[in-house]
Amino acid sequence: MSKILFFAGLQERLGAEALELQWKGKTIAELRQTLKHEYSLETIDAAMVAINEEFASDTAVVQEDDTVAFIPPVSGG
Amino acid sequence: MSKILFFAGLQERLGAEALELQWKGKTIAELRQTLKHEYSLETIDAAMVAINEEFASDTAVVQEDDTVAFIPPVSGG
Amino acid sequence: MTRAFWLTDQPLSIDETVRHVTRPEAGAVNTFIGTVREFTEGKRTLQLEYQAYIPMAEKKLQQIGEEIQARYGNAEVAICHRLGRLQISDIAVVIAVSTPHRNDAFEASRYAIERIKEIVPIWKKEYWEGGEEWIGDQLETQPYPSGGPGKEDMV
Amino acid sequence: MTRAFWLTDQPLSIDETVRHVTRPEAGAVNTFIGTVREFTEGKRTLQLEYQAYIPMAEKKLQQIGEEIQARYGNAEVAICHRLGRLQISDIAVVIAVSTPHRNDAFEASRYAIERIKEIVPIWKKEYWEGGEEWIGDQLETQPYPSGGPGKEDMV
Repeated sequence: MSKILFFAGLQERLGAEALELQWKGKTIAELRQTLKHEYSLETIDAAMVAINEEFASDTAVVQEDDTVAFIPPVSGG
Repeated sequence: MSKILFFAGLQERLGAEALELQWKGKTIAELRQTLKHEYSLETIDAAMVAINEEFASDTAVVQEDDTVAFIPPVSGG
Repeated sequence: MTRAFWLTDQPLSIDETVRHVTRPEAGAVNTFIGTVREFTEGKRTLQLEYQAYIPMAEKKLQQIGEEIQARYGNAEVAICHRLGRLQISDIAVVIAVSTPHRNDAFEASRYAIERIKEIVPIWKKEYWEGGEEWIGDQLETQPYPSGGPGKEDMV
Repeated sequence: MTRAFWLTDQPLSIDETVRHVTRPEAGAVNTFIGTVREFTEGKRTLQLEYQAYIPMAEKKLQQIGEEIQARYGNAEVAICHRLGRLQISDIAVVIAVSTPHRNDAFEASRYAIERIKEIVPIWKKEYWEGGEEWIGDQLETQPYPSGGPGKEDMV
């Protein structure tokens, strides 16, 4: 299983901090589509993605036990 | 009388923090000459001058009860 | 040395952050401190809430420190960021950079705050008199309305 | 507000200096901290002594604050400088500037340290292993040998 993390506005919209999905072998781009259409996360396209705490591209393929995080535009500092 | 203040290297060379001189009506330029030749303060030309805590030029004329300070190149900070 | 890049829900101390970078060969320390501002474009902020993806954020702060060492050579960096609810004038972030000479300290500190706003997963939510909003623009000029609190939008 | 421009022979606190400039409309504070560096151009400093023309120096620090307010508009400034004997890594000066946005805070803090080295009557004497010397160059690159300690030079 893959753990999918959400923060800030995405977390509030989803109503949860994380989802557990079976995503091994599929891409981040596919995950975005699923989240957008099945979870109503319309703004997910504005978010960057991290796999195991490092930024990753939409073409990255999720591996077993990966942690995927959607990073909305940051506003720290 | 005018109080003449010295700092840093000038103070050490003179061996005193201040002199009292009667300098009313005379210029800073004249004072420099006197200090250079009669007090062996050869480096006084590198110093700026303040009268009553404000920078002043060599053409300024000292008034009764003025405090004159010689300000060697500063090195605070 | 103790950990020089950290997140905390406790008040930040500038003196403590600077102690992380003080050393005999450095004569200059620059610090940047971000505080909670009451008015942004005429709108009054009541309080802020900071949230982070904590392990990744601490890694990215450390990465910024490494980028600065690569760019400026002899530089030590410490960065701490507050999380949770903050009131007006509370300190949200402290950056401290020490270098032998002052020019590098100013530039490196500036570099650090710009990079924080680019790559560190920390978000703030502003609470105004009439509502609340997750702020999502790195330049702090455009609100990012995805996370608005309207109940009709919640899942 | 308490006095925001001062000289003291006591250790300086950055947090205290920053409190002088913290206010609701400012979201950014930049501080510059000058510490005693051990090595300057390969020469090892053992300790420093700072001397000032105190009333004029405090006036000139305040003048720098006024210059910054004239240049940057909404800026608050606090500056404190240590006097007397300092050891390696002791803090010699703390400058704090608060502004609504960070760019001005960086620029104004930079302006303040450059102006201190131009117009504020404070001098430092360096004690090295083999001697001592009043440093007299504002850029801190050329020693000013007038005040050397040679006994044959004393009046």
